[in-house]
Amino acid sequence: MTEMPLLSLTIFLPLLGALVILLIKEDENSVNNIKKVALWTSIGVFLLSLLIWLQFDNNNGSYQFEEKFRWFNDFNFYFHIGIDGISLFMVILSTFLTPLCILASWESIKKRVKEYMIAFLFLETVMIGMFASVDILLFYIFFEAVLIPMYLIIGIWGGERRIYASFKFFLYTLLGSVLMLIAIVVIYRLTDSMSIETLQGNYFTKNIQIYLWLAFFASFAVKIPMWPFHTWLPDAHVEAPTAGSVILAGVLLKMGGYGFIRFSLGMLPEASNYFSPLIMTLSIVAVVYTSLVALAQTDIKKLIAYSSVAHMGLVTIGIFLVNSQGLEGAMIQMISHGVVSGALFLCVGVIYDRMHTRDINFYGGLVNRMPIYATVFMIFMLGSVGLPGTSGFIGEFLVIVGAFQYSSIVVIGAATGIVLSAVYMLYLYKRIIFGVMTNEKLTEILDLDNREKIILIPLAIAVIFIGIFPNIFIEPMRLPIESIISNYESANAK
Amino acid sequence: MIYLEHYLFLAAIIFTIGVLGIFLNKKNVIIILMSIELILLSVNINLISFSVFLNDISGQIFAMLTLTVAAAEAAIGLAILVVFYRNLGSIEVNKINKLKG
Amino acid sequence: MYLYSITFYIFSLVAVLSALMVISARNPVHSVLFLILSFVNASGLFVLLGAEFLAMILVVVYVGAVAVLFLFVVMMLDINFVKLREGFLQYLPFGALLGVVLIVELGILFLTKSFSENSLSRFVQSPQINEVENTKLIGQVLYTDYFYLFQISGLILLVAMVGSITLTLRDRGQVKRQNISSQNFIDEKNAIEKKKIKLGEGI
Amino acid sequence: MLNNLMHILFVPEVTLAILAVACLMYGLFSKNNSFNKATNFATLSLLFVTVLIFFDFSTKFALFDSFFSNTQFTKFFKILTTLGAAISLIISKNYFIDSKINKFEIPTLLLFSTLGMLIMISSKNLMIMYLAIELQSLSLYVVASIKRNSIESAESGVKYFILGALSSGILLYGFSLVYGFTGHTSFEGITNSLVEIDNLPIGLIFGLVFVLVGLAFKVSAVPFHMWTPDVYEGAPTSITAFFAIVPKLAAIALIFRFCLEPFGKFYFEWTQVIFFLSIASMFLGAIAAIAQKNLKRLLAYSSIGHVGYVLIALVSVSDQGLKSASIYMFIYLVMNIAVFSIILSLKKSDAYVEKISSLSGLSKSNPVISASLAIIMLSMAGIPPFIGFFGKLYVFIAAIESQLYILAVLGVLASVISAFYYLRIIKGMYFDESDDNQTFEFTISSESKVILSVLMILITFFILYPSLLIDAVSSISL
Amino acid sequence: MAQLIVFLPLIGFLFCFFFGKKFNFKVSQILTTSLLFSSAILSWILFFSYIGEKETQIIHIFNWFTSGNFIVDWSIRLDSLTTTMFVVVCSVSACVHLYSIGYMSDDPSKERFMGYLSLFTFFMLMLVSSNNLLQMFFGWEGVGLASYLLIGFWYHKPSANNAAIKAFLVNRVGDFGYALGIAGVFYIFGSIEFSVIFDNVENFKDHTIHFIGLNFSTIDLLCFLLFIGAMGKSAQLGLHTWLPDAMEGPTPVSALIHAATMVTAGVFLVARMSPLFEYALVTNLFITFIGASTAIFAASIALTQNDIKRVIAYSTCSQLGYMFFAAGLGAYNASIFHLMTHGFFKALLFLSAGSVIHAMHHEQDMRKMGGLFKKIPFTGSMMWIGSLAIIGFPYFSGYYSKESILENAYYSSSAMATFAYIIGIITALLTAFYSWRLLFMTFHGETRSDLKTYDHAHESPPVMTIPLILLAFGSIFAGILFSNFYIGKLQYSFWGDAIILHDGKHHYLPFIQTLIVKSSVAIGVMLAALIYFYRNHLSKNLAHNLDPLYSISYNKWYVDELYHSIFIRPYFYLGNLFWKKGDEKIIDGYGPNGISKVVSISSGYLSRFQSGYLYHYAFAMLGGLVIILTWFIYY
Repeated sequence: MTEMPLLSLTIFLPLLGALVILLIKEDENSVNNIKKVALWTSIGVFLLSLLIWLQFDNNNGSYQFEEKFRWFNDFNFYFHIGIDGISLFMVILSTFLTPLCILASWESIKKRVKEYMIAFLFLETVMIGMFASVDILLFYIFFEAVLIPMYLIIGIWGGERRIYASFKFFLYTLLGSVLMLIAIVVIYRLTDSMSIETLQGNYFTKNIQIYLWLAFFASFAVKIPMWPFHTWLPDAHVEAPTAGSVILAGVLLKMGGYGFIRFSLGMLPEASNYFSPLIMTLSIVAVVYTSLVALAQTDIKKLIAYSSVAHMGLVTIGIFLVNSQGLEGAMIQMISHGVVSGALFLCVGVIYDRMHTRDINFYGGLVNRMPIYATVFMIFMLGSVGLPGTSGFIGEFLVIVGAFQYSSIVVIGAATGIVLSAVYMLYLYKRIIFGVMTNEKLTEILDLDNREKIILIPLAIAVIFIGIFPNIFIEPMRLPIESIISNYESANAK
Repeated sequence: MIYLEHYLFLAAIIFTIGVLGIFLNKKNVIIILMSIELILLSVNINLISFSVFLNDISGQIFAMLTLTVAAAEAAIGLAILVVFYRNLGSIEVNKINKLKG
Repeated sequence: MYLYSITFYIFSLVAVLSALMVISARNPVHSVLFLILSFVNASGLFVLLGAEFLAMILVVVYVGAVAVLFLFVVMMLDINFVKLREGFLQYLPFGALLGVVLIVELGILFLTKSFSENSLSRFVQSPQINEVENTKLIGQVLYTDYFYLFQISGLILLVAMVGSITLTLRDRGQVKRQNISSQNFIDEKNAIEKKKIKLGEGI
Repeated sequence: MLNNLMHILFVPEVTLAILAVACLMYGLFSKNNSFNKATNFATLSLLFVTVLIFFDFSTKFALFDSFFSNTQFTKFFKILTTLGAAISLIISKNYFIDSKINKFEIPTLLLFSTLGMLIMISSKNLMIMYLAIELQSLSLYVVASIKRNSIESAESGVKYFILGALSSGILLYGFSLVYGFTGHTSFEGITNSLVEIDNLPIGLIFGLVFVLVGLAFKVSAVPFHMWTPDVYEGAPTSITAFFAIVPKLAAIALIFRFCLEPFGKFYFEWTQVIFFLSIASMFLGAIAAIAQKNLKRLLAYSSIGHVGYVLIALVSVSDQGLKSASIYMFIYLVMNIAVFSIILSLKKSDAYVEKISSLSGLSKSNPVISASLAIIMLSMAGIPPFIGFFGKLYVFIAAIESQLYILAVLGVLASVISAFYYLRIIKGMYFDESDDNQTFEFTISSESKVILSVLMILITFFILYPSLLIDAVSSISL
Repeated sequence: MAQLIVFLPLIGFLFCFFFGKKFNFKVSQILTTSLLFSSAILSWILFFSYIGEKETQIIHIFNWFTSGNFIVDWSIRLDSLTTTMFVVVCSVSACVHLYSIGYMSDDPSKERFMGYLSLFTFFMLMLVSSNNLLQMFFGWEGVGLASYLLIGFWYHKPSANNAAIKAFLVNRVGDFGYALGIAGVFYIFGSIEFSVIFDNVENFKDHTIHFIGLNFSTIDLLCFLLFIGAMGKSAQLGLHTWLPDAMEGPTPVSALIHAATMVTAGVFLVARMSPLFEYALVTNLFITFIGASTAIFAASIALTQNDIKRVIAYSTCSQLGYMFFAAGLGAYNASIFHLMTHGFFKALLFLSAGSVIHAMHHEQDMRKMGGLFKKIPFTGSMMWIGSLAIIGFPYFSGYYSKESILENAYYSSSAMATFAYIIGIITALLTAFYSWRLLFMTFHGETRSDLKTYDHAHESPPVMTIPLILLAFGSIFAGILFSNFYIGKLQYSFWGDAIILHDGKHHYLPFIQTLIVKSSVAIGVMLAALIYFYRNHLSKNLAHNLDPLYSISYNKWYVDELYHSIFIRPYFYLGNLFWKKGDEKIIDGYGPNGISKVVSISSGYLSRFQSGYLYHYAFAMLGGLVIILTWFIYY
């Protein structure tokens, strides 16, 4: 290959940036340099990922930009990376959100800036690497490595109960993912291969599939998170610093959905079929239950966290419908949720930076002082609500369309979620943005500054853009998704 | 008639007594050391009777080695005991509980 | 043959009883003495088995050295024996249960029929008299076949010695030792120091 | 003859024995600074022996054939042992001097102990096995209580000694049964006498159980682990480091060889025992550690947990298991040395750090050290991409290949629980604000520094070039 | 041209959104208004071009998204239905834009308001011009959004916020049905394009579908789901509660959204989908029933309301009921015609009311008005025109459309039709009553306002009166001009394929029925005159004497209270319950926290077990040994 290893470059560039930061000695003067290095690295990565997108061939359903070399001599474990239409946008989502996160932490992170930036860049490497892995074990390594920076980010720069939250986050997700490790080893023993590419299909007998599926489920259900494995999420979100929440909601939750598509559907179609009623039940419960819980929250971040659970419920419904609407809907929903909830957390961060509280009752009438803020918040709120024309709509609606073909109960459950999401989001918006400013402390609050505008406006554009031109995002994933579906159908037709 | 079993069972009894001596004793570490000697004695009975009944000398060699080691063990055990006694002024087993948890 | 049996039973009974006394005697000195008794009886059993060399060194090593060492330490530590009596029976039920189970299981192993039928049926019922006497036999193999074992056991004794000395040797720093070489190297220059003493001040 | 004599000098064990005695002499007759000199001497001896083992000059030398086996497996473990011993001497030298237990006997005894371990690893006769075990443990009993003016040290010595003696009594009883029921003390003899038997007679089962219990004590598998936390805590830290690093290797190698060589055919019997020991060790190691406040004690439980994982590899009774265990022990060695080299150099207000809580604020004053410690902890917890993950991975591969699904699943669950306390250490360093303003002091000799850096690179970047280790163990067999 | 009509308002909105603040507010006002007027003029041109027979035309813009065979395009479907809606929407919107310049003259954020209005118009046009269900849904929710924004325009008023949220949420409930309907349509027909659906309806006539455990006729079910959406948007009985509250928004908003355009979207949907609804026999009955019930229900409430805008709002609701029962009976043309005329006269009424409010310095309570005709005669006469139109005074626009609906009801054979017919007549009476009640209470009789306000009352500026004139023109003449096309002889050529037309010529009601209808209207007017003009005290007495009835009507049948207690309170209750009990107690308590508690307890237990005593350790070791031995003995 004479071409540039574009994908590897994208994966490891952040690490390089982290290394550079490592060499900078942290003192008052160099803090800015550290931030700048981090920012420009992540922007560079974003540009690289855009380059990948540009060169991406929509008419090729298999992996592209593949790089592969043998790694462990004694078993078939390769450093094998590549992306297809499913992972493409997950990668871009990661690269897109990271610079924004770094920018968002510009002012709010005051202690240990160096470690913070290193953690973030490391996190970026790991996220991209995970989505780009074609080897299962490689995937797993990245999948777990995510925990490390996130644990630190929550634990060091988090809020009051950060220790509880970080431990819960770490151990809960670890608990899920270690079972996946067993499943991976079992797969390896049975097939002597660890390549996602070759394992797509129906390689195992149904019995084995069921066990493997459960192991993968343990991992992804916690990660995504599905009800009743969701309780780590609100805690983690609330305690994490703004940027941490953004990445958590924007990218890390997607790892679960991504895993479901790749592993559960792709490799274990019969078991997926067998378990899909379970998934549907849990998802519907998640949608309804967490929507209700969200309303009762008094902490803005917690509310958004619960809304994430509900939205992810729709994603899991979509995935296990296994038809093109459902899957593509789920994918779009994931992308959209990544942008929207990330943006919402950033919005919360904006006022948190100013007032240092996330109590909903503290706020009110912000529109009087912060009209621009109110406007962008409105856009994200609408995206979250799933208003047509925003990104949220496409995903939700496709899931509903797909769900109708599956079962009436499911579709009603999913659609209920859409109604309920409007309830808590509008109620939230009303309580913090609208109304008369009653709290005296708020009277001096400032509207978005330029930095915050730079953060939020691209996100707002993305929300609208995805809503109006979703085809750009659906096109690349069409072929891989179709192959998953046909594979699933042929497996279950037997 | 006396068979091998008798010797073995005798050894088993002494072994059990030695073992009991270790944890029934609450007060005196020296008794514990002696119990260990009893255990080693039982092993020796075992080894020698097997050796004789198997008509194989290596068992007796083994027993000899065991004896040697037992002596060394006793020496070191007593030395440690002395160190302990110097620190605490007592050799009560009950008092050996600074380290726990 | 009866005599053999009777001797065996006497020796073993005494050995077991004295072993019991070792762990239950209140005075550690008695314990040591019972230990000696137990060992002596065991060595009698060894003689019965025809292992005379071992019987002998058991007496020599154990009774002569180890047990005396025990006695020595017991005396040296100067312990209030009265205090050491208490608490023996506290855990007796558990201990006894464990002991009984252990002995029953070993009994099952050695005394049930399956044992004699199964694994040891090929053994003769009484000790064989060897052509070569026991001590000679040991001597023949100990320094040939088992030479390295012998060496290692020597190392073990060395370690035991080093260890014991390290642990117990107290360098109190109060003992004044004669350093001959330094005495020899002394000459008048540094042996005597001249000092001027001011009047009425002393050194 | 002379040629033979030359050869015999290059038998590592013989060399080491000679060097150990030489070390004793050297220490005894050197005037001042004898500890320093003896330690350096011992370190160099160990390194020299490592080289000897590595180049294996004595393969053709048949003198020890009936007692020693010399295979890839023993070679690997011997190298680890001598290297581990050498490194642990290097990293603990400062500590010894600092806490005024600088007796030249310590390196000497540790040399003897290492000698015992080497013999243990390659012994293939019950007698020599016993002697070797005693040789190494007697030395260790002494060094555990070497800090004579400390109650803790003495207590740990007493406990270690009494329980160790009990265990070796049990072990010996088992040996006597094995000997009695097979008529042999050598592994070959035992194997040969069992060739025609299909079911292990109950007497041998008993013998096996007694021996396994004795060995389980040496590897500190639950429920024969009780000494470990106390001894680790009570012994001087440098000794603890040695305990945690070196004897485990030998004991693990021995339990593997004992189970797989003479009784390999009857794995059905002994795997039952090891199975439960493994589960119990993993879970107890994980759960009990959570309540600990002392770093050394915590590491003791952590090592108990690690032993549980290695035993999984034993239960799998396969070449893969052997390989996995070798990899695991190597990784265990690496991580433990790294951890102890930090603990042995870290002081807070003139006292060595032993409490977990006193680590708080370390990340601010010593970012590099705390980052290293954090990485080691994550690695111990088995979080990729650090080296510890691969140890666990290999063990699980072995388990799955032998279809030990239950063990594998329980293993990962235990690893999640254990992650908790490893995280707690990170939490202490990073999340907690320092409660007092006492400063940390990190004094480390330049050799230890080099070692620590090499190990940290190994731990962190092992993932980049795993072949080094993987190739080394790829052809391992008994 | 159609693109221009649709997208001009969007340009207006974008301008206001991005640059509104940068320029003087007048720039925004003038720009949006002129864009809207251009749209309106273009739409009239388009409308007239479709008056002759003309094929349905589809302008494809671009593919929105494609997922599997779920293909959604951005496109414009042009037929007479669309053009009708264009005309109504653009004209009313243009008038409202113009009117707003005056009405909002003292509001600080005019450009925002104008922007929202344009945005709304854009969405509405998207809705009516859509060629598939989903683009329609885009417009559908879009107008919901715009409505939300506009109702909550005065964000400092809590009531406005609540009303805005209520409007959005109630609409969402309807959209829930609509979304399901779309999904269902796709499931059945494999497409959501109108033409595909209409072409295939025949094939699914007797098709049944399994839904939530029951078997339904497919088309009935789909239509029912879609109709739920329509109910929400058009504020039909059950989902009507948002509409009166929506009057919290500025009056032009009420005129534009809650009278003339958005609320008619439901009717439009039914008409648009008429080929499908045609086969939904059961659902049609339901629609008729709901429509009729809404008509009389809303009218009954309108009788007693005192807020001038609320009266008109309920009247809107009631009129929508008319449209629906017409649609339910299959008289889509009548329904749409009424939609059109209603658009004009209701906008007129609202804007007039706005003018009154403007004159009275934002006083909306009719009890504090009276005698205003002398002060603002122009507005008063506009109001008169609107009222005459709404009660169906002959030759005013409402006359044609309402009459046509009643005719259809009369001539339909089903029992439901009869029911609807009777309701229709009663409602006509009530309509007349409350309309005149409004007129009398506001414009005639003695003034009840404080004198200062009364004295300051003045006629509105020309920017506000010109739209009134335009709308009055529409209210008067729309019937005369267009009835032939919509419901008369030319209906076939006019409608073409746009909606389903039922057989036959235009029947007129039998004379006796006409008499009944007209006399009921007359009675209504006379009663109002009696009670509110001639005998002022009578109203209070009546209210007192008919108390239960009066209270029910005055309190809007207690629907809001009912909803509050059966939906909102349990919602919050459940939310808290799930959070505190479900998440924190059960899931966390038995899940992660529980496990960690168990682990740490057992950890403590284990470390207590590690007692430090040697004999315990030895005991444990020997215990382990004995257990293993026992295991092997019994194994």
